[in-house]
Amino acid sequence: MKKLVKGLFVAVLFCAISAAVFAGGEQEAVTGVTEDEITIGTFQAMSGPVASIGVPVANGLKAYFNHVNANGGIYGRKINLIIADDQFNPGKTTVEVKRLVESDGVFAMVAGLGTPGNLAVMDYLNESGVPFVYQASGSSRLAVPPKEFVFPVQPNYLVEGNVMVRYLAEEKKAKRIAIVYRNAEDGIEEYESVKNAIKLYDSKLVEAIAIDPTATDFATEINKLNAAKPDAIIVMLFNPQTPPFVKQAKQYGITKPTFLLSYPNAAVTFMVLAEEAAEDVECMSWVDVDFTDADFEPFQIYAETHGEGEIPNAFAVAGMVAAELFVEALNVAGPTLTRDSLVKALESFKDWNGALGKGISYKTYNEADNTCRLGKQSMYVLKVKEGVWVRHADWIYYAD
Amino acid sequence: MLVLQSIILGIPQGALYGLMGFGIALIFRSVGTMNFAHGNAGMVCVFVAFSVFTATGSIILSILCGIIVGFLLGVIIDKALMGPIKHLSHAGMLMITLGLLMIFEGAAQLIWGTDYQQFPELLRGEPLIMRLGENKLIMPLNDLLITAVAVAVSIIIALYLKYAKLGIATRARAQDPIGAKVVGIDTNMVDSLVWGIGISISVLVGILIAPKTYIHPGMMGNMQIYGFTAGVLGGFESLFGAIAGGLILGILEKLVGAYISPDYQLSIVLIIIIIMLAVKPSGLFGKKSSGRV
Amino acid sequence: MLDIKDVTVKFGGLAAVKEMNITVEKGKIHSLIGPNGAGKTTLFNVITRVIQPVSGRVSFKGDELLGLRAEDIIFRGVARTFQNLQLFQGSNIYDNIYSGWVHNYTKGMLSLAAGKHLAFGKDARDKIHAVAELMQISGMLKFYPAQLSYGVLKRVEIARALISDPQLLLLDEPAAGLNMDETSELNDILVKLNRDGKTILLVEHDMNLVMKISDRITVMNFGAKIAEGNPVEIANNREVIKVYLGDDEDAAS
Amino acid sequence: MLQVEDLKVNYGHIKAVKGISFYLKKGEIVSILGANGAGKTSTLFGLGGIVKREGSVFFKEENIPSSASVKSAKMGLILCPENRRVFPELLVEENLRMGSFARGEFKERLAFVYELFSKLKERRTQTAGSLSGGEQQMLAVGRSLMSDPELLMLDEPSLGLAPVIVDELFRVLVKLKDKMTILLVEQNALKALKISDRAYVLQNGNIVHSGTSAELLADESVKKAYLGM
Amino acid sequence: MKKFVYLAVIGLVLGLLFISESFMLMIFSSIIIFGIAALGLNILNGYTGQVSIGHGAFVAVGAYVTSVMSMNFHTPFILNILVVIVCAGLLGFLIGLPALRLKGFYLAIATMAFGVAIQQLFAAIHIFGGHGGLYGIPRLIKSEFGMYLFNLGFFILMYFIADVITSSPVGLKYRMVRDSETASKAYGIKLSSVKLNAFVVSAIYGGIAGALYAHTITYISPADFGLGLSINLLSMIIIGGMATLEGGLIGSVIITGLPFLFSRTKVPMSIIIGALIIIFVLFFPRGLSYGLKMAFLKYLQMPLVWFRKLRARRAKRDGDWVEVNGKKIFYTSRGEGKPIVMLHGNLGCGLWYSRVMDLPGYRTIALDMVNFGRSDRIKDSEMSSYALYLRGFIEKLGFKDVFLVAHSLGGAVAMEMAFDAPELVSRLLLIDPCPIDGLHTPEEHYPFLELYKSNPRMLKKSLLAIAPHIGDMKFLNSLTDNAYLMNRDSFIAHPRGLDKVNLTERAKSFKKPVLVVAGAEDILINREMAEATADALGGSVLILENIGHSLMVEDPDLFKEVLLNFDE
Repeated sequence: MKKLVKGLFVAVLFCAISAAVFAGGEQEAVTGVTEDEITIGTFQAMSGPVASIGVPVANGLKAYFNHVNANGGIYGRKINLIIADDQFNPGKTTVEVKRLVESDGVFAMVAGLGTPGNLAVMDYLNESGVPFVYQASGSSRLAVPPKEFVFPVQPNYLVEGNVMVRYLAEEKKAKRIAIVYRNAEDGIEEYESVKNAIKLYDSKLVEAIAIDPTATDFATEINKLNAAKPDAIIVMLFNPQTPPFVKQAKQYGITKPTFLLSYPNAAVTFMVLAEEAAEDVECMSWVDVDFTDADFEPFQIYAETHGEGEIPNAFAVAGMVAAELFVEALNVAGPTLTRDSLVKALESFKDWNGALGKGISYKTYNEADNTCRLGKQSMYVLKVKEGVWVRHADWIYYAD
Repeated sequence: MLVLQSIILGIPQGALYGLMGFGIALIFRSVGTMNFAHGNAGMVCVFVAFSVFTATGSIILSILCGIIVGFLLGVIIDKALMGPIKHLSHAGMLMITLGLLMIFEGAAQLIWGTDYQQFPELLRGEPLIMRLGENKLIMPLNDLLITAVAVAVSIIIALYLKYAKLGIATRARAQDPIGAKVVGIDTNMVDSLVWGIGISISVLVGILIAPKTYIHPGMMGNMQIYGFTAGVLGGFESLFGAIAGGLILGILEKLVGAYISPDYQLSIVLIIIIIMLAVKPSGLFGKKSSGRV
Repeated sequence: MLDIKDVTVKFGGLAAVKEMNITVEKGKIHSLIGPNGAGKTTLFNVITRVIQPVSGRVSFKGDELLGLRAEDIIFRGVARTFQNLQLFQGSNIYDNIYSGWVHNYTKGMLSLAAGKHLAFGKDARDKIHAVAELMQISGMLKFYPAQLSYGVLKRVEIARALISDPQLLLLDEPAAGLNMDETSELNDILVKLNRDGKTILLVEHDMNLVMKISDRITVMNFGAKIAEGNPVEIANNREVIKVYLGDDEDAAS
Repeated sequence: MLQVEDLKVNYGHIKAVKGISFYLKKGEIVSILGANGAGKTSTLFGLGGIVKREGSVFFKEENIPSSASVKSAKMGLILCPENRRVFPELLVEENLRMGSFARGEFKERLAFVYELFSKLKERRTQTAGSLSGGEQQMLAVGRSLMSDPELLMLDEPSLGLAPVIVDELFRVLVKLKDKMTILLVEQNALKALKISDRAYVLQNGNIVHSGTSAELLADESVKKAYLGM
Repeated sequence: MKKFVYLAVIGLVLGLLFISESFMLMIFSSIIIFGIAALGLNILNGYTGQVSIGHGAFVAVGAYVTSVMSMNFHTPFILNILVVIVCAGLLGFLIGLPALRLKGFYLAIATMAFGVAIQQLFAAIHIFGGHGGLYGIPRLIKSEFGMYLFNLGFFILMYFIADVITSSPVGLKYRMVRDSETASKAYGIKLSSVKLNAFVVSAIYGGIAGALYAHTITYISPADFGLGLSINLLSMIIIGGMATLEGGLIGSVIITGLPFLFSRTKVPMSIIIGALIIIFVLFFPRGLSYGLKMAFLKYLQMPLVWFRKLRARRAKRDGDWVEVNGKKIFYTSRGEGKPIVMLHGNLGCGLWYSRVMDLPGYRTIALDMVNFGRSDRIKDSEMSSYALYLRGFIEKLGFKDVFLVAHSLGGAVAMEMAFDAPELVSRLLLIDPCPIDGLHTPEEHYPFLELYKSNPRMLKKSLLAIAPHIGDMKFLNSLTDNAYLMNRDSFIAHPRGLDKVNLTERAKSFKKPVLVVAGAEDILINREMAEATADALGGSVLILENIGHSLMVEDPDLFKEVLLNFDE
């Protein structure tokens, strides 16, 4: 009996080892690309506290790719998008991205959401040679130092901080500037950038307050802010925190200074949550979209998938920008698609303008050139007028 | 000045912590279960209130619905889950409530999603501003309302427990369950009632903070931790200890935020609980260190 | 062997035990009886160091016990059982008996790496089997307390107390909850233990048992000793009868 | 008034009451005697619905199910439990008010109880926990009387009381005799027998003797049950 | 020791199976890592009974300490892990101190507060990366497979250590503290030192898990170690099984592994885990590990049972069938002369006498009673029914004055028949028979008897226990095979039936010679029982040293000698 068990055991072990050895044997010509399909992946917080961003980004991606597929795909290939839910938990992102690359065999990654998750997987993707186009994150570490297969699009927070100060100092003539920022990597990055940029001007940073990313009550912080008497306040907070912050600040009597929000807040959600406190608040933006124009073509594309009259919010638009850019790159890469040809195609972009994304450039990869993977470097300003975002100032560029 | 303003800011916040702790202490004292699902039970009902609000547009109706559903939820928890396990160990009850905590969170995610939902403030308008020379002290109207409601609710429940027949019966049941049975008090009914009231209070707290935190599945997480802290600080043995504990906590928190750093607010508060528990588990206002442990 | 001198215990101002004096002699079975609330268990708890008396002295073989903590008592050769079974429900009978011996393992965690516990366990095994044999529970060592009858569990308790080979055995109502047969078995066991040289202090309500096996009986009421003597003396003591049956004179009138 | 058949009470492994039957007629005082651990308290707990029991209990010709403490209290089957079990942090008057929770007109009964135990009236704004042992026992009895019991079950009312107070308590019991039926569990056997009509002797969960008080007083077996001789 | 080899081998095979899909290895690694943390929590919560819902803090400490050290100072892992052990242990000690005074809910609140406070502190301190956490933590081993093996190795080591601790006197002290503090004190246990010990050990487990986590996932943030993780760890041991070593790992498979199954659907995990916790606490408080063990004992060996049955049926046995009341009875007959009929005991068959069949001058007949061996099944399992069939059997074969030999349960049948029809019996040799007034089996043994039905290993062991000197294991094996031919219902029915036997009255009229033989080492029938039976029958007793319950299989020659002596 014992012998039998042992024998069986050895047999199983043998099978297992041979399976392991031969499993990787057969390789496709190009991973994720067949005659009629291109498989790509993305990771989004489809559940959990950040799902309010992840779900619209995914919706934007889906809408655009559906549209492309409905119109015959790209060189006859349909795009198959796999969305992995990482709940904004980088531990999960790592596993999910590995699963996409190794198990699902995706050709490329598009539009991963979140600074932590993107930072956690960028090196892995780069080393695996999987093109990673568009990160929904403003961290400068995605672009600097450059990574051959990682293509950021959004302006990073270094850029934003700089642009914000330039705008406030030059256009608004603000002398006393305050900043409140998320006490996290992204917030600190922007704070450092603001601190450096302000030296270029005749203005002063009168107060800098770090805010716990989980806080819901800002009374103490506002109290301090009030004491500093600023002319303008840079608010580097994200969705669940920005509206109550602005609301409470106004309640506590800070009505005069300009509130200038970071670009992730440029969405209708802000207006809905902040209600009348939203009025006159300004916000950075990098996607040039008039949300009141329902006939705008990308909105039509969005409505095809999500129903008549549905208008994408800023996050959905971000998803669509990513998809737009990626599809364009596929088109440029031509019918014989490889990862290298995709990279080449992207590197050929010079101040490219799509329907949504504008002014996007890359250069040929050179590890010494910190500007070869920068994507976009200019922004403009929106302002709330009677409950809608209205374009308020024109493109502003990074100031050295 | 900062001290005064911090204290003024701390009061409404503390009143909510106190109310939360009051609900937890009420259930714990009367029934003997420390309810770790207290916050999330309230959260689910706040979502219900929110749904009613979006459907009807009436704030009063939605709040009423939320509180009534909260009461029913409390009764259901008692009848369906706590009833069969009253004989179980404390660890068993603890785990059941932890399980509930997760189920409520998941259910809210499933039904209402993870978006932040807006719930209107009950009182709007210019905040109260007091000028003291150069400086001014500010108290928003809604915070004023929060404080008033918290105080009113505690007083109402205090009166109920002191004078109503069922209220006295609730206290009697807490002090001697067998004594309560022999005089013909339906202890099961009293337990359900206590659960109902307890959860209703949690719903009320949820509705009061909703304008600040917005409605979402994690809205009551920290609130519950503060509720426990308030209870520990004031002593679970006395209901009003919880209210006082909450107020102390609220003010302390704002002072820490103002003078040390907002980053350390929660940690310091929590370390206070541990020290408090180690040094005087009966709390600042508890009479004796024994009792239900 | 055990001397209790002028022990007074108060609970919130109320005296539960008043100036008690008891001397338990070596090799005897000494019983402590009295109605509910007489203070027997309180006195018991004083000896086992659960309660600190207000005044008085408790000495065992000349050593003062009152300075010790409850967990030190066993090291002095005093072992006890509990009225309402304090067995370790999550351990089998073997381990339950073992737990009466395990306090002798005082080495630290690192000794485990050196395997010191193995030899200890081996020694313990022989003791456990010997005690189990004595208490006639050898066949039950693998069972858990919840699987066994109350009578067996009572014997397990005594086995656990016996394994450390104590000089004084404190038994708290060993017969409570037993049926007639089990009580008579218990009777035999106690007599045998006593014959083997164990001194026993017994708190018990079952008067049949007490009268049969005790060498000496102390009767308590309202925290004080009201009588002491051998079983025959006690059975005929007017005070005792009054305590147990009520006011005799009243009844006669 | 009360008919009990084959009453059994178990606590897990332990069989506390092993199938006893007895009855009470209206207006009687009946004692249940026995040594500690004989199953007296368990019997009363079983009757009062505090613990689960087997066997049938008929009170006023109506079957009382197991664990129906509310129902039995409403019907007037009232237990005054061992160790007083008053509510220590409630005032004396609140304790009494709880006594009339299930039945009984509060004001009317309050007057009755205060008349019976004038001490309680003096102490009515004190918490029950601050009373002395004897006063607490009076409060416990008083609380039971608040519900206008038809059958009052008293569990060791003399426990831990000084003899003078015991005498006083028993005088009150005699006074109550014409108003209600009483089932008395007592350790003080001779005293109990003196005021009761009949008695049952419990030993190890079984009834070993029963009879009128006079018979039992003359019988040596009671002594044996207590002293084991 | 076997356990650890199995664990290693199963782990290795699983790893090899998924070697090409490194994300699966990563999931396995996570499962193993949280398994270590849960194992530690189980030492504290399961074994020592101290609730903790702040255990995530220790994992955090391990993760942060090793990350900061290796990222900033490039220290080797071995040094890191030592520092982690010290830090986590110290922290465990610190929270253990206030916890000494707390129990139940208060302890839960204190540990929860502790867990959240530590998490918040890490988030607030800049060197730990704030809320964003740390990333780019160096991997110890480049390949995912290597990292998995590393984690597996650690798990097995930690499992082994936990095994040593929990089965040592220290582990016993843990359990004592958990089950009764009063009794622990009375038996010399210093509660505070035992509790602190458990806190420290458990914290170290958490710390080590955290260190492995950091180097495996390479990214950590305070959010990973919050209340959620603490509750998850608790869920693992509840679902897996409290106070079991394997419980944590089993729980981790579900709590850590399951979410990856659902990551592409919209079902929130918390609802599933929450429901699982409640279901397990209410209905399966002993957890999955117990369930799996029972399933293993009950069902997994069923094929072996069928195999054994088949083998028993196929085995060659010479013999004949006789039909009695429509039921066929199988018997083996040997030799010629004076007839001896031999009856086997419970779980037996004629084969038990196969070593003693050769008796010159006698015709030995060993039968399989109905319900046993190759004979037919009947509906009930009563001794009286067996006696009726036995009588029919003897009459069918046309014997009168039979020499009846009976073993154990067969003894009850033989007596029953002999009292019914004394004319058929000349003398009675009873080998360790069922006592004249029945054999009581304690109620607690029945669940085990139930298990014998489907667990050949346990059955074999118990047969060995009643025939300790059998010597020949092959013979024991075939006896075990044949035991499974017995009616399945009889496994339980026989002990119940033997309990009811009472033949004392009827024995009085029996006048034939009787010898009761009993082994001194018999664990079922002791000397007193044998003597009582002999007394009731007016026979004599023979107690044999160095013999257990079954003389004829333990010492065949002695059996023959006894038999021949008795017949003279």
